[in-house]
Amino acid sequence: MSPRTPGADLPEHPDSLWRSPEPERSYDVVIVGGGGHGLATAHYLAKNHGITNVAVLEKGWLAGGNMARNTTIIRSNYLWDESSAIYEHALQLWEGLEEDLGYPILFSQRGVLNLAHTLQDVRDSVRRVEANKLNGIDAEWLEPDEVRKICPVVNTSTDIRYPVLGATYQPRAGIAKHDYVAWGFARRADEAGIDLVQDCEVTGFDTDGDRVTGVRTTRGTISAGTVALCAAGHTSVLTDMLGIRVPVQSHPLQALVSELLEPVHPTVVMSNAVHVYVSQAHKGELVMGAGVDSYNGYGQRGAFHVIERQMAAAVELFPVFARAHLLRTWGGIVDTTPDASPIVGRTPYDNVYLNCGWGTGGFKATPGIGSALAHTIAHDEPHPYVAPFTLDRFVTGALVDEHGAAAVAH
Amino acid sequence: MTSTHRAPEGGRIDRATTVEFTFDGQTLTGHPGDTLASALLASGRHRVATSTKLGRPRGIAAAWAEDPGGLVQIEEPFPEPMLLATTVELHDGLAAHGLPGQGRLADVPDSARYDAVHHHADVLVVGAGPAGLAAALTAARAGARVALVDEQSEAGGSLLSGTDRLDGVPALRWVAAAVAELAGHPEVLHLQRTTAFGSYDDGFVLALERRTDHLGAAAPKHVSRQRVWRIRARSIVVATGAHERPVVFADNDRPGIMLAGAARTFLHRYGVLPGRQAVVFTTNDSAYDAALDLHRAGVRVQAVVDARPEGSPRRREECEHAGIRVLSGAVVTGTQGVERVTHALVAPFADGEVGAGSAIACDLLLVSGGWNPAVHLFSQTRGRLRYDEALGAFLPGEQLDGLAVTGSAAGVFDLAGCLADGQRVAGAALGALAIPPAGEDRLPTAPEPVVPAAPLVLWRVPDTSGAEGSTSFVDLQRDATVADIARAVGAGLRSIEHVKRYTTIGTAHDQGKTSGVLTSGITAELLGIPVQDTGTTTFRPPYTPVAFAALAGRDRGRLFDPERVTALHEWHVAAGAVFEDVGQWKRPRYYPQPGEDMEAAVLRECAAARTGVGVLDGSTLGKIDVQGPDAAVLLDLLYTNLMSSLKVGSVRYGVMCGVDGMVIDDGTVLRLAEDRFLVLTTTGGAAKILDWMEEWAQTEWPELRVHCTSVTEQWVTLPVVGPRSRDVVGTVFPQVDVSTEAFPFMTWRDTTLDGVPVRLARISFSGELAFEVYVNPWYAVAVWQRLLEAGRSYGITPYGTETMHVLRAEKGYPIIGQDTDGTVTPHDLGMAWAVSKKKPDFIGKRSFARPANSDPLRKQLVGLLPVDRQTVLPEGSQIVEFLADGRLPPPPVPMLGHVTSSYRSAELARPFALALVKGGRSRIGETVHVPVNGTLVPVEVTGPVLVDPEGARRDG
Amino acid sequence: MAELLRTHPLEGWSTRVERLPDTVRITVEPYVAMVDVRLGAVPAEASAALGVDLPTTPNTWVPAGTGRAVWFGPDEWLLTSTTEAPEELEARVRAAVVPLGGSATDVSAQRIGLRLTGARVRDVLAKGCSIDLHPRVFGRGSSAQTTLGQAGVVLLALSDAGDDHGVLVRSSLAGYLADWLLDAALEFTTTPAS
Amino acid sequence: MQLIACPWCGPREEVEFSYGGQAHVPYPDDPGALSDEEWAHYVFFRANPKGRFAERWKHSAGCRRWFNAIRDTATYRFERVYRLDDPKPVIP
Repeated sequence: MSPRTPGADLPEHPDSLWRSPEPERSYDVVIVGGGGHGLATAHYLAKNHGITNVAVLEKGWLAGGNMARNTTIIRSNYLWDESSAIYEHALQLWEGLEEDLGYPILFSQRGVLNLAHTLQDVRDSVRRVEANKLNGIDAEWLEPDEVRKICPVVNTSTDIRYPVLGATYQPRAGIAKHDYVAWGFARRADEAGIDLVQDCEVTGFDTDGDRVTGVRTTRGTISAGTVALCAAGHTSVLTDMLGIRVPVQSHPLQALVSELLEPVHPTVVMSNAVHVYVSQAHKGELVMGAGVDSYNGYGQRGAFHVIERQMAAAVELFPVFARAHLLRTWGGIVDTTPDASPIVGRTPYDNVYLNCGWGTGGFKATPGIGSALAHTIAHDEPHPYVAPFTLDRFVTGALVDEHGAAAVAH
Repeated sequence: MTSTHRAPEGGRIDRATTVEFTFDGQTLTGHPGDTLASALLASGRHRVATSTKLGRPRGIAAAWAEDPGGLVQIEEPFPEPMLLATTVELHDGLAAHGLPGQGRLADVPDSARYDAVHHHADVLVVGAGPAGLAAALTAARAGARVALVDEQSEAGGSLLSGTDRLDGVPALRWVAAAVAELAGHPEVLHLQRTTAFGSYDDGFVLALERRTDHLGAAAPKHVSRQRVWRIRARSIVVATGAHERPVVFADNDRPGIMLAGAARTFLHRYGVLPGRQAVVFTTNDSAYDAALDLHRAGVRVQAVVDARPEGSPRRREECEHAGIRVLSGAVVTGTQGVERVTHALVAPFADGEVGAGSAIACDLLLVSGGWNPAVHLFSQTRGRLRYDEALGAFLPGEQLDGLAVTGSAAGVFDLAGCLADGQRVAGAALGALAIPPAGEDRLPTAPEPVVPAAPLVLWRVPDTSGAEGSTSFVDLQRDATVADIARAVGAGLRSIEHVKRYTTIGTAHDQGKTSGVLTSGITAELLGIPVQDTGTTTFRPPYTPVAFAALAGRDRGRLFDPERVTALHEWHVAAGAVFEDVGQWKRPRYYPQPGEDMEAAVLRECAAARTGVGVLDGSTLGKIDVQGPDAAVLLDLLYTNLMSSLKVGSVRYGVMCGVDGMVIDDGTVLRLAEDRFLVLTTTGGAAKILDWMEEWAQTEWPELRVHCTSVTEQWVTLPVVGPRSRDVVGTVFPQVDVSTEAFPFMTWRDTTLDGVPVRLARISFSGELAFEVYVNPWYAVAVWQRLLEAGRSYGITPYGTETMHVLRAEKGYPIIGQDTDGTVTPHDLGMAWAVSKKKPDFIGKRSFARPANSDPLRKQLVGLLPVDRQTVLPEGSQIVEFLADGRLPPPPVPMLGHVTSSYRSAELARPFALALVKGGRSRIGETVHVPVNGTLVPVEVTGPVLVDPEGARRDG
Repeated sequence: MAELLRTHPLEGWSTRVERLPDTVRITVEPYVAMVDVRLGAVPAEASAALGVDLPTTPNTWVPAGTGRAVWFGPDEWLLTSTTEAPEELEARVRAAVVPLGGSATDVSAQRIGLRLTGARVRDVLAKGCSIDLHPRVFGRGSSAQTTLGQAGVVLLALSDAGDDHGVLVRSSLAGYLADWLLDAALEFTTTPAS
Repeated sequence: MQLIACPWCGPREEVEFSYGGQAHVPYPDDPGALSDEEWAHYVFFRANPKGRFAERWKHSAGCRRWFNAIRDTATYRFERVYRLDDPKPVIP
């Protein structure tokens, strides 16, 4: 897998993508949410388990939520064993995904730098690198001069407010083109006979004891053998309909792009202390994001002061960005959990699976969670990769607390 | 090259002054008042750029921000990527070149200044065209606080591009008078060169003012180059005008093809003839003005091609009177020419069918497909748009509170209507704000409007070229065509968002200003559904691109994030301290003497504290004054241990947990009186813990009579540490009996120094005999110097945070946030003794009883001693089981925990570490391995307290 | 009794501040005693004991002896005095309010005062203060706890013309704020400092 | 950036405030009497509606007072702001 040159033009999409079928009245599996996770789950249900009597219900347009709004960073260098296992599983699938999907997803393993700016950042970074190495994940700690070699535009001078003290580096990490990924999964699922049903909002559920028997939608009631909820920021809207309590909060998260620029930024840089993350996408635009807005919000927009602060951080860390231009800003809805790890697995309903709480990790997990959730549905048994992420952990206290490693969010 | 295409007269340029600029390496001239685009056109140059994907020549196609063609890279005075030639004001020394698609960033930092200003207005008017000026005048005359912003270099809007008259004289005289009148109102802020680029909640509009760009090298360095105005308006009037829209046909992208209205702008505003031989292709009446004006200016107008079957009888008559041929029921089906259009291919058009055509020679092809109101700010404010079938455009579809759209942005296209509507909208805004209108609010009289012939909504001309739409460009910047939209629809896409992503239309520099509505129209046509159902993609801020640095403003360099310093900072700097960032604080990390590295300095500082006396600036510790009859009750609820039993005059260490039972902070508590405590927090925890205490006190237990006040900066805290600390403190504060008996450990005493109150506390974070000195920072320097003087004979040594850390780690005292990570309970830290069993409840208590808390494999704080007595384990290192063969098994390797703190100890004469280890306390005495740079370092697990475990030293 | 030397965080700034034009004058006002007062309600005896009617209108201040009483919250005020020592002020106020269920805390060194005068002061403040400082809205007697640049401040309107403002800032942030103000005022200086 | 009306200080910019999540979630009277599940719900589980939400805010950069608000999480519009000792308003 050779990294593509930034600036290369985008490959064409295929001439045929998916049908727009009328929903059937019954499916073996109904996936609620036609974003990356829902589409990937559909693909792997068909590919790995031969389950194709499946519908993916999308209230808007396919992959129009967070999948269309994220900053496309892919990495697996998480702190805890449970997290790094599922993200590394995903990363390995990413490495073969272009072939699997027959779609040019522009997966570019250009590496990710997580900068450290304080002594505690350094400790946290070394801790994570050492844990990654023992888990077989490519990771290294770089001194500032090595950071400069990989990304020369990073300001590594020592007289800035928060000098770069070093960075963790995962060479296999990178970016991909989000729409292409989603459409690749959608096309494969559609080819397998799975119905991708757009403009189909779930309005309620019919239940019978411990089972959900039907999914009520704006396009009629659909009965389902198994229901998988893959609604990301809108998860609570669905679980409220089912009367399931889930410790998820939905927050706005903004991102932005610049105009197309000649290649200046060969990798992905993330900084927690100065708070910005940046990559230069294939066409040449700088893609950036920052922290979540503090309040709950489903508005797919945030406050502009967050963008201004992010710009200050960008110019501080990358002085040459001063006259790059902000071209477009937008927002998504991230579903966050108390321990910054996802919730995947069983619910109080026997035939309903939950997949939510990915926070800022959803995109990079896409193939990993898709395959693990498909396995879970097919075998009616949580796949080992998702087993630690039960809803029950909040009761027992066995959290997978990625806040502690908070040097890396996103 | 001379200005071959400059009209002999007219335009708002300063013809008396000539400025020289460079484009694509060629030296050209123009005049102040020109844009780069107008100067290029005046030189006969249409072609500016080469398209990004297909490499096709592209030229200037509009006169302002909606131009999809003329992207340039600025090189001088400072490199700036991707601007539109139409919006770059000309100045001496400007150097630019056309862009093939990617801009180039400077490789040196930008030294220009940028800033932001908050502004408050009763009425903000965006756009100083006729409607906006009328609105601003009405509001200003009523005495309202008015802000008027306009993106052009001068006011007038569409009036700058035409020959309108008001009160029988040129309309620009009224503009000048209006501007002068506004300048006379003290409460009016009128900004030109200022683009309102984003509209947000509650009347918040962001506008970018380009303050010095037009001055070139003469721009003053101490004035910001660009300024972001953060305008909070009680009422907003959007008078942003409309963008002309092209009609799509084959080879519609050649240089020399331009929007009809733009040609008028170039003629009237800049005195430029954009061509010598023109064909005008239109679907509506407005383009006839361009044809007639150009004709009058000496351009040979070959034909007006009007797609409407009947055209416009009245306008036809005007043209025929002028000798201009009008072809009604005809369209332009294609063009010829490479570097520049040479022919327009014109054919009859009826019922959607194109007949046989002919070529008409031209070097300028003007196009008008109608007008799209600039509804960006309205839409950004989440106003709903409605599709107007007659105009073929999206218009504001609802009333918003506090934001009104007027003029052509609201679909009002005649001058009299714009003036009246601007006045009406401003009047309504004043009414809503309860500001009485002025008695006199006269507007000039515009000629009676003539009702235009109905426009034809035509998105594209059927492609008869054989290219099947592949040269019919919808988005010139993305090289996206009708064929691309057709492919997208053919691939199964139904949503306009999918079509946008498939084709990339609207994602380039212009964000779809001309292409967006075309795409909706063409997509709807291909899908056979109404345009209203297709809708538009979302209008996202910013309206036009904004430089990162402008948004960063002054929050750069020193001002990026505040530095907090203690009262002794200057002393530390003078003493050569190396600083550490702790949150926003600058703390001395160590004080190297000449020739010393950190290790040597820290070993020296540690030795001084353990064997003589050291002194630390501990002022950054958070301090909270907790007062009131129920102060002790609150502390009992928030600390894991009992604070109510603390005696006045005494000190107790305490731990706080979150409701989840995890440690969030620790520190000492001084009971100052029955109803008063001084709570000390960690440096990083100061703000967080005050918030925490206030949250509980206000929201949960408002009945408690207790108040918390930050006093972090009210007291400097100076720990004097070491066996000789008693001598030093006793010398400086002779009124205090510093003997162990009179002043026991964990007590405090008040005294004075030259009349200034001082508090002393027997608190030790090192295990040594130690006194903390608290004094008002006004006297910090004086007290610090007294301590140093008194300690000179004992070799008193100032030490920094690094030594503080070594000393505390040797005693096994954890640092919250370093030795904990939000997953650690007091029990994990070996502090069960600090968890009250008497109190019925405190924050976190219930969580201790959760199943995961009784897991024997929980990580616990222990000490580690590298067996080789040499290796300083890197902090963060992971710990694995002892591996007899000295080799790591293949991954995944189970991990036992990690090193949280690690230092070289002068006292122990060996390195040591603290670590969180699974079941750590049960492993004391075992050997485990730590991988360090590829080798496994054997380490012995010990208890966390490595120096003076019996605590013999604390009393000296 | 020997005087113990006093210093304040902006000792080193005087020469830079002196270069400012009359339109933006910055004066450091250090060593003012200040006490944070809490009192659930403001009974008449509190006013009598304190010698000032504590303002109950949010975001206002009133003169109080040689100092001021500034509204900080529905049950919180800042009392200042330019003549009393910090500990004297705290003791006096504590004696007055503790019997009424209140509390008082010496915060003299928590903040340092700056005074900004001149015709351009509002323009300087507007570069980092989001609240409306127009004299119609923020005339003499107005106060606000808000943010200036990235520093929390207390703003006091000292004139009706909007050309005289008091600014209280956390002592540790005084250097930042002084830097920020000088930078903000740069465009109003005729000969910009290097 | 929104204006939020502090019940005491009046409208101020959003950046002056900090967010406190769902309102009206009282600390349990006797945490020791709760099951692990009930306790977990108090500690970790908060409502997350799309639409009106009663939530807590603090005017951190101003008077430092907590207050409650009814805000629509879809539009972000504040419909009511009320003091902690006010009952939760009923909005038709």
